[in-house]
Amino acid sequence: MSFWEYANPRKFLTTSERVLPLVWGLAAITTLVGLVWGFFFTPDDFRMGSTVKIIFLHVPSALMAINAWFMMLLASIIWIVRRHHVSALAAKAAAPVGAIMTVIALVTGAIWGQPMWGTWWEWDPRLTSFLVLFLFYLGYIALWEAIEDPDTAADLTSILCLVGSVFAVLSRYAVLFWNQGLHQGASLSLDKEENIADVFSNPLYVCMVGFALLFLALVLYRTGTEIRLRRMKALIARERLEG
Amino acid sequence: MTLTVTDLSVTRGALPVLSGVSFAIVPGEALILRGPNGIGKTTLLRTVAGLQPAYAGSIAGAEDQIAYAAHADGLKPTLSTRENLKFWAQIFGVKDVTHRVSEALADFDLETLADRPAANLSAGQKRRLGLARLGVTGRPIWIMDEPTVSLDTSSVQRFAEVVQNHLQSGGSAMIATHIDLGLSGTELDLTSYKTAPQQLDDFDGAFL
Amino acid sequence: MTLTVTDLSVTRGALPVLSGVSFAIVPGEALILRGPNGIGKTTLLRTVAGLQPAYAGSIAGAEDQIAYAAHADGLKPTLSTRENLKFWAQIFGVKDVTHRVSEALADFDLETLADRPAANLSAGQKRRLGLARLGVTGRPIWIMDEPTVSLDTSSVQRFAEVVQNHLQSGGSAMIATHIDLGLSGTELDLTSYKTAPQQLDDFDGAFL
Amino acid sequence: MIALLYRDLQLAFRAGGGFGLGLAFFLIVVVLVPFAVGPQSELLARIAPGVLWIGALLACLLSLDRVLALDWEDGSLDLLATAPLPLEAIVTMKSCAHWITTALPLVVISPLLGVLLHLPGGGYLWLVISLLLGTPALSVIGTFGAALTVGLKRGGLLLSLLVLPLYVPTLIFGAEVARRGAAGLAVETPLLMLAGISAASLAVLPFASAAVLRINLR
Amino acid sequence: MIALLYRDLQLAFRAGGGFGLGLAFFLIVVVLVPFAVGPQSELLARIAPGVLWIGALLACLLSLDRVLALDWEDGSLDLLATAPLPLEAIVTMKSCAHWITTALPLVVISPLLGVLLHLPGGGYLWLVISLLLGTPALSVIGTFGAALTVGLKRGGLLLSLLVLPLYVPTLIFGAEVARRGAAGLAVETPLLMLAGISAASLAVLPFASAAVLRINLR
Amino acid sequence: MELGKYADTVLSTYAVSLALLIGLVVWTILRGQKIRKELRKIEERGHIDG
Ligand code: HEM
Ligand SMILES: Nc1ncnc2c1ncn2[C@@H]1O[C@H](COP(=O)(O)OP(=O)(O)OP(=O)(O)O)[C@@H](O)[C@H]1O
Ligand SMILES: Nc1ncnc2c1ncn2[C@@H]1O[C@H](COP(=O)(O)OP(=O)(O)OP(=O)(O)O)[C@@H](O)[C@H]1O
Ligand SMILES: [Mg+2]
Ligand SMILES: [Mg+2]
Repeated sequence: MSFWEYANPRKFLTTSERVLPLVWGLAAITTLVGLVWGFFFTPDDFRMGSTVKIIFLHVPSALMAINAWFMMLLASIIWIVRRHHVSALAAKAAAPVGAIMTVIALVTGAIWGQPMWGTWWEWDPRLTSFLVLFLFYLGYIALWEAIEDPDTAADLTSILCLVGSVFAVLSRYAVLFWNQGLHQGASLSLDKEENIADVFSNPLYVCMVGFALLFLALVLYRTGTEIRLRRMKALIARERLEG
Repeated sequence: MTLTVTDLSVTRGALPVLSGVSFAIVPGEALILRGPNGIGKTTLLRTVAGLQPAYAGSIAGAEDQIAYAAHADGLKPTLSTRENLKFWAQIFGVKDVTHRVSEALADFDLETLADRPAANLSAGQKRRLGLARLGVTGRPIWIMDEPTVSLDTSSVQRFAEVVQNHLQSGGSAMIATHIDLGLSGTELDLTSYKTAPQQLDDFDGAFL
Repeated sequence: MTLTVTDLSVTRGALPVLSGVSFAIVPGEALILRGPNGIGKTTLLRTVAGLQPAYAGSIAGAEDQIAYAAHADGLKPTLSTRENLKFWAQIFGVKDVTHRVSEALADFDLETLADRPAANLSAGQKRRLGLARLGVTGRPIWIMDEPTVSLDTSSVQRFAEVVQNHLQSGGSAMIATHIDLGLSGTELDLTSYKTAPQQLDDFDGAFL
Repeated sequence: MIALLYRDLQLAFRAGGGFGLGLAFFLIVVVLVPFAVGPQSELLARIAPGVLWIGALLACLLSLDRVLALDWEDGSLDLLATAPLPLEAIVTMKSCAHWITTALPLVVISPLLGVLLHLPGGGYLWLVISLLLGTPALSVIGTFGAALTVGLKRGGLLLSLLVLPLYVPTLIFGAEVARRGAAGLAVETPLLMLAGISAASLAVLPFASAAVLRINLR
Repeated sequence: MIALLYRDLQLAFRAGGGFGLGLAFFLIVVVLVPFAVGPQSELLARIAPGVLWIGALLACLLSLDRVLALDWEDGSLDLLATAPLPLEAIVTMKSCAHWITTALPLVVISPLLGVLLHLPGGGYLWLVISLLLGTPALSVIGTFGAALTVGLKRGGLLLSLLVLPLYVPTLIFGAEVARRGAAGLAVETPLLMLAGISAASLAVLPFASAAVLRINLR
Repeated sequence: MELGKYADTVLSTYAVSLALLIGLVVWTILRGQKIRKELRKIEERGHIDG
């Protein structure tokens, strides 16, 4: 059976219905384990103190913020090339999740910045790129909201996603050129202190997997919702056509 | 050039509206579309004109042959009647722009209004200008969506004459209308092509 | 309350359109305005409804008595049928909002559509909702501008019944229409009130 | 009257109502400023109160074309004019709805954007106070402009031209309050002036707007 | 094709065409800035290049809703789509017309407004060059946004939200050129990047805009 | 569990993030249920009047 059969909405709904409890459960367990481990059972870092615990929220959410956009890009391309409704709707479903992940990364970073850099916000390239990414999410979501006809909306938003991705990358370079940064890169990364790296990195990996699973669960569930919404619209439109 | 439509299905808002429509229009002939409000006349005309993709079926002989006149006339209120026509003639790349424009003005009795801004025309005069536009495109197939809306009787007659002339000189036309135009042409009632409602639980890729 | 119009002149775009119009509408009676396109029916109705000042003449008994239904229905596409009606009922400050709204919905056979957003209504359904709006205002004089546009025959009949009921319960109505509504009422043809074109050299403050 | 306000709020929050767009615009303008003037935090801190005020003002401005034009287009305005409410009350409610849906969120979010621009610590309170006092004037003046241009197609830019000069006094005193607040100076005088402008606009302009609307309706 | 460009220019210059509105908006924004940030000339001089770039960008932005929406509303766009011109050529001509009627006047007037903001002497040349190189990108990107929102009522604010993030790279490099020029630093790198962005946008985006328009027309 | 002088910082990040995450999940599920119900209503309506 081909992978594309899951692109049939009914097939997708029945399959996702079956796996969703499992994914929700796994996501909840992994995220909880990771966060509890990270929060209660890790030592303080010698230079960051207890603030190092923020990393267990900050890095996974930052990762998912970027990955969500990649997923939307992929889904948009699939929609443009193969015109499977489910993929367009999955992109729609992922956008708010990605936007919230971006907000979490921004907020945790900003709060972390206060003790570390002495400022809530710095126009550091990485932070700035994230802010721009957030704007792209907003525009994408707003376009979906604004357009009545679902297929037109799918087409337009996927083209916006393509063009937006190119400009997001361009913005990243522009921002790098515009200001050199403060943000921890690999140089200040925890991996340098090899003896304590594992202490932090193991729960961090668990958190990353947890966030990824959570993202998966949310997107699967929301895609189901979008499929139902789409069907609802189609039924209403048909009633109108007949009545 | 014959326009051949085979087994065409058209959709509106992703819903199939008409299906299995077939016809051919040979030069010198007019096809008149009939059917109640909302049956899908406008949708069919837009599909044939190439403004939206066909859901199924094929359209042959339409490429670069069609001049389309829609509900809206595409006139700029601040340009004069003549300037509006001239613009469309240039866009369609006809050679003898001035000559064609003055011919079209004469056809629809617009000469006295030639230098008036389109904003100052009455609804019927605007419509006449919108129809005159067809003449300056140089295209053989005229597709018209309710061309006689807001025209008075004498203008309707005039319009029928212009179309008749166009047909005699080897053109063809496809007209959706509710009234009798006094044109010789094949009539096509779309009622029988209405897409039958599908089973509700046929929940496939297109959601219906 | 009797609506009395005496020697009214109305203007459109600073040009006098109708002059010397007089009539009275007593409770229980309907006045039906007739006349060709562009004669000034809409202008007259707007003047009587108080939306534009009269050029000359007087209107008595209109103050806070009138519910006006125009070409446009004033519906919000994202609100449901019921919410739209409720809003207008509240604006007009009637007391028994819920009761009136459900009555108006029943009058125009809109119950099944009560929770649908107005955007998803067809043109005829929208029009019915626009007319149902009159019922929830609690105003005795209904002024309607071509109320039956895009209604099918059965809806037109229903509409005539509703108006008849309104008249019987002591209301009155003023209707501009081109078709026969099957309503008992006085007819008023506006053609004879058309303002004669004035002398061009009558170069006064109004330039005409 | 409350029904009108309630409906406008309801419309704004439903899909396509445009709630949040003004906010997004404000955010974007504030983000663009550092791109344009450079990232030095000391410079940004100096211009922060002014930038926030201009951003809020532009966001208010650009949402004005929804205040009356939508009601005009679908005929609601005609019908409202024949309703028992006086037109003055209607335009006041419209301004109110605009303030609640557009200006209030701007005020609430402004401290957050202040963080982005390194607004000095003492400035936040006065920024919020100045916006809270000044935005009602922006909404009322804007409604007046919207009433003037209500019948025009794509009148957005013209509306800006009409309204922006009228915004100048509000902007001057509002930004002055925010600036002095951020610098730790006394703010009483401009604050009083700002409050005065808002109060006067609220008291007088609805009558002007209603008059203009009456002219546009006929 | 030339006919289309010519008509758009003709329409812009006739009454109600909106020529000059963008210019006026630019002027007003630039005038408002000193009111907002205070009148110190040394501060104004530092932010002048950035403010001029943002003002030009906003003026471009706000005139975008006329680029395609008017043609959409009166049905011209349907008719143009059935004309022998490819839709790509049509949107390119539209961008061109927008650039000539809106952006070019902004470029021309920008030195004058630079004076108002005490732009340092060396900055004028680079300001004009950077705007000259950058505004074509703004027009093309803006046309893409206009194509996306062409069917929407009062889509102005949404248009801003979609287009402004796309403007970020152009703004950064453009303002950087102007800033460095004003400070007497080397401008080659950002200038090259700016030119690159403009060239790439001009080459690629018309295809995206045409695709979007085709979707909106159906 | 000792967070030292950074207790506020760390706790507030956790509070905000968890609130956002839980809010997202709750919103997602509520909206899903609502739309599921509405769809069922419409499907039934469709079967009744053909
Ligand atoms: C609003 C502000 C911030 C944003 C948007 C942000 C964003 C990011 C992003 C996108 C990553 C990348 C994940 C990756 O590349 O794998 C990251 C990693 C990280 N951030 Fe932040 N950050 C912010 C503030 C901070 C602050 C204030 C600190 C601490 C002083 C911090 C510490 C870290 C660390 C330690 C990593 C992991 C780096 C690594 O090992 O690669 N961040 N952040
Ligand atoms: N935006 C839309 N989304 C979904 N369906 C639509 C939309 N617009 C129209 N329809 C439906 O599509 C069908 C076909 O409409 P179309 O405009 O082609 O009809 P028509 O035959 O031209 O009618 P008329 O005689 O009134 O012009 C109608 O039933 C209409 O309700
Ligand atoms: N904006 C305007 N400026 C100047 N004159 C106008 C304007 N709009 C309409 N007119 C003219 O005013 C006259 C009266 O118009 P009105 O709308 O009252 O006619 P009507 O009787 O309602 O027509 P219909 O039957 O078409 O609705 C018409 O001759 C019309 O040409
Ligand atoms: Mg039609
Ligand atoms: Mg009328």
